[in-house]
Amino acid sequence: MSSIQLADQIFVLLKHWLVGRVPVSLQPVVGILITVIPIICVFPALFAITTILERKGLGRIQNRYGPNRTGPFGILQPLADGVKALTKEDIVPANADKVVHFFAPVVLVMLVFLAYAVLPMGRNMAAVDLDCGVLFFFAIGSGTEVAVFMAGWSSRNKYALLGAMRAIAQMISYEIPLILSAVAAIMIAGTLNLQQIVTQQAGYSGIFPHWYVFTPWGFAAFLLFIISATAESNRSPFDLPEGESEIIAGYYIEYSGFKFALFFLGEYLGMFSISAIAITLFLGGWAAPFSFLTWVPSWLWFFAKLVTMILCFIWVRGTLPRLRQDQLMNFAWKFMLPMALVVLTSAACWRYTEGWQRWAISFLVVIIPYSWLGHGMMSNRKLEQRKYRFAE
Amino acid sequence: MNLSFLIPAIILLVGAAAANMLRNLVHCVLALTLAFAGFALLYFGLGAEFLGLVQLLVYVGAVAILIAFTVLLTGGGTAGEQTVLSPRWLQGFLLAGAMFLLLGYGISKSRFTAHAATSVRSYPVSLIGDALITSYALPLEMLGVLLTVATIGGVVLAIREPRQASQSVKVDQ
Amino acid sequence: MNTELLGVPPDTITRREVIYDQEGETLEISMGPHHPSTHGVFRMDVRLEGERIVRLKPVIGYLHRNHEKIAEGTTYLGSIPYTDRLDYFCSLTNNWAYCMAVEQLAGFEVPDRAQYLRVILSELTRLQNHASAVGFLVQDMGASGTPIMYAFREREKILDLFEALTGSRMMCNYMRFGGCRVDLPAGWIDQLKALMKTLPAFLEEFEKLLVSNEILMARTQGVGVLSAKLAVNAGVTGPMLRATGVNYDLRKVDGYGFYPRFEFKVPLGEHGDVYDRYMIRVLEMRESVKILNQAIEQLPEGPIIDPKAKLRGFRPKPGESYGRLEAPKGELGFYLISDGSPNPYRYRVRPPSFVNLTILEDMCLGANIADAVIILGSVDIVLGEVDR
Amino acid sequence: MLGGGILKGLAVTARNVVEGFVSKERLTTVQYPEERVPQVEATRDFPFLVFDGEDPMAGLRCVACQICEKECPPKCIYIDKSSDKKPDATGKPQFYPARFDIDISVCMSCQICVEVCPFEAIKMDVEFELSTNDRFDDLLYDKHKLAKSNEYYNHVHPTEAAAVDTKLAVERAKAAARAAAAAQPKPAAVSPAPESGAQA
Repeated sequence: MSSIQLADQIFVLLKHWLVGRVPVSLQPVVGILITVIPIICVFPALFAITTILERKGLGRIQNRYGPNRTGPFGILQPLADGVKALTKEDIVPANADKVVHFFAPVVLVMLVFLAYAVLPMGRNMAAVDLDCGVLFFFAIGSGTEVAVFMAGWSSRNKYALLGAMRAIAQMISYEIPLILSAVAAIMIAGTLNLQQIVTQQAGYSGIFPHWYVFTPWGFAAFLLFIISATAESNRSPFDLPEGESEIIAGYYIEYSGFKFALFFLGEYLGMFSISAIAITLFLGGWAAPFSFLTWVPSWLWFFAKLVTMILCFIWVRGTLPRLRQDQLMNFAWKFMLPMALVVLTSAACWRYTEGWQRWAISFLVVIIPYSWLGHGMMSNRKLEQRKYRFAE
Repeated sequence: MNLSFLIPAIILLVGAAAANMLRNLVHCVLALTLAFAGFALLYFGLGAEFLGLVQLLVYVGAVAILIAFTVLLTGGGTAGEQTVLSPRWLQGFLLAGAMFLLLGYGISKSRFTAHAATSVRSYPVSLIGDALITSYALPLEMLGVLLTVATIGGVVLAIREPRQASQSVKVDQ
Repeated sequence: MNTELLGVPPDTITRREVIYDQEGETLEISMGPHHPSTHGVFRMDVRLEGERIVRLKPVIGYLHRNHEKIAEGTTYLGSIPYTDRLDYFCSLTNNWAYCMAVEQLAGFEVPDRAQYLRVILSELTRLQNHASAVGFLVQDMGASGTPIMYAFREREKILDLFEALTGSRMMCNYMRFGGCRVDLPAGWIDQLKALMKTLPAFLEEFEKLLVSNEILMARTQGVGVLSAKLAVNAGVTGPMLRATGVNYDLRKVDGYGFYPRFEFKVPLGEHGDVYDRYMIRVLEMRESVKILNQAIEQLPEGPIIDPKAKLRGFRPKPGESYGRLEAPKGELGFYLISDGSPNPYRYRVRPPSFVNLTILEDMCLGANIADAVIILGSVDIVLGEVDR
Repeated sequence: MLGGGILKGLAVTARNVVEGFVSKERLTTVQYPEERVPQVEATRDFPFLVFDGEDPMAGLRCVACQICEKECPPKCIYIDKSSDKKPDATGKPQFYPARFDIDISVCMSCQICVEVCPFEAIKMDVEFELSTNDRFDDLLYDKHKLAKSNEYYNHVHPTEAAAVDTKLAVERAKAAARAAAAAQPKPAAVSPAPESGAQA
């Protein structure tokens, strides 16, 4: 085994070695623990890094420094935040449904962690190599709505209820284009297994990879997926459920201290996992972006892509204002859903044509409905940049 | 009886019992969600991954939320505590018992039972997919049409004449 | 105000009759006074059907500080610092309006240089007020602070100028009846010229960031529509009135100060929605830059205060006066009655934010709760002025 | 096309991020306790009392005329006039403030007191780090805490102080000349005035 392969498979080998050390009867349990523990350590750590990254990034976008007082360049800020969250008083409203109020963040974080079971974080690095991994991911993801409902309802707060209603309506609506745009990739890959979807994209023509995002349908599907993912993880510009300027914090308005931190964690972990799925489906998962870079360990590529996606989310958050509830719904049902179906058609065209024609056909199949729908959306409500008259 | 059956079964039973016996309707809905999840786990235990996941996606992700919203919108969430036994508990018990007997009879007569122990193996999803769009294409399409009709019906029921919001302000001179 | 001049029939009073939905289906929430986007301690009692507003009751008074009564017990000079605190974004225009009222009462002549300084400072005030108003408006739409930080970055430069001249960034307390307090310090004009060179680039960037943004257009166009008729009847002034298409700018109508000497245009809207109000402010900023450039060119030398003006122990002869000007938020007026004593007998402020706020419910009915927030933002209120 | 405006906005923010690293124009933040912006001459926050010479209490220019107390809009100045007279910096016997307190928790930094003072005795300070542990006693400044030297005044507001000094010197020279003229017939009353006038 070459050193490149060793670096690539180091975690897998380590796990095998460790499991081999224990008695046979304990091996399944130890194997599970060794797989699970890194996941529940690495991703919260990534969450901590992301909070500081987000605050720094937003700061830079807004011409500020961002937090820079705790530790060198403020890198200890997440630690300070964590200590603060842990030591804060845990306030439960007197009228709240205490049991449900307690379980809502627990259920959320539990479900979000479950989704990590199928993510391929490197070559041979998925906790469970499930045959229908994509489906598993979406099924678990849909469960988070229950947690949101629990939080919103149990707080007995009108803002919380409004936030929960918004969140659930939004999540259910955007789940459809999310899954449909994923179906395009699944259709081309011909499998629901995430590892296999990655291996299908891991080939190269020349130095360029066969990622689905570099095809017309794949690019459109990727954009649709990312937009839906943004909505699904309640990120700006779809952060209506917590719409700070309207309903203050939405469904977690009545949470404080560590429970609030759990919600925060759940939200970010949801964002990571859905970005990871987007990477897996369209950006070649752990595959290197150029053929001459394949010597870099696969898990490094995965995390590099993940961080890039997170940075894009931060960038978008720093730029865009928020949509309104009805516009959000209109966008989901009148634009995203038809476009997802169009992309599906385009992917089918790609599947059954050859050579340059497949590029042309699938491109046209995407772009014509897009411009038509986009124009329709703008002119329907007469949205335009206006000309103004001036009085002397 | 191994753990992989016992745990889902307990979850299922506890959830179902709680859904019946809790006194707050929203709690009942949450318990029902738990029961749905128990079902999904049972399917996993039987090796029917696909079915289990669909159960999760549809029942936990959509149906449970739908019921929760129905309860909320009809005021059940704030209607106060319900009594554990409804006035018509006897009819309910009779109906449930009859249903149980019927199902039990059906299962005991079924020819699947003989093979149940050996059939625990997972089917690849592609087989299910192939089956759905080849031999079961017509039922699938019919289901689709049925759902579409149901959706349209729901929309027709739910749609209201948009109330003239802007006209509710009268500007007199 | 001559309403026929504005092309609107002279109506008398507007009465409103709101049909409320059945109580059962609605949800009443109290937005504020501790709400992040009520721009201060302002409360809206909102009754919602779903997320649609069926009733909105503005509740004010949380910041009431008895301004008018205090001014009646204070000397004419001593009221000037209090006017700073009315609309604390635009202390200089407040100063000017008050001084204008006192000057009318006492018949002081303001020297040329002081007039120019007043125009310069008032246009700078307009620039920084509009920049931050637009930034806050987009902030209310949930833009996580980016536009407001850009606006504040430029606003800081203007505030630096204020500080260099008046000693304070916001509570300037600069104008006196009869002129201004101190003359320009050395290098101030150069600083201003340098700022005027960089400001258009900022306006450009701001427009690029937001004006063509589809989300912003979707959120603002057709939202919170205010008809010209209702606006005129309710006494709405400022950018809000001009967004409805009524050409009414006191700088043109009254021609107070030296405004007739400058060439500038008044941008007018058409639809009277939030987008128009937003754009009118953006366009007015460009016009302000134009006025400033002319004023810098023309600024004469000379005294800055009328030698007749007496600040301490000032007792105007009995009479009354009303001084008004086009503050960034609308018509700001000070009504004074003097009985010959050192204190005004009656002192009354006509605050633009307060008057503009009165039609909030009319604009919000039928809108989404998220719209109420941006409609409030587009009114551009400062609670210091609303509650006084 | 739908999405064009959004891309434009994204380009603007990206540009701001990049330029924030190279241009001071963009990233205007000043890291406060370590870095400070240069003091602006006209800045004002709370008033202080100017004294001439070495002894703060003896050299106070304030003669307890109580004009500022009356004119102060929020009425935050409390003055007790002395019952006796003491010679001021020019040696002329004057009343002096037995008590001169300013409640800076009430003061709104309007500098009306400075404008109305006929004796150039009260001026605006620039010191802004004034946090204390007691919001009542520690924020009520007495005359010992308020008294600051003319040198300090010259240091914080050089242009304004120079003008004030010139004006005072002219006035004092005039006063000295008048005193000298008045003193010609009665030389007994003159003694210390010319020296301390020259000192100032």
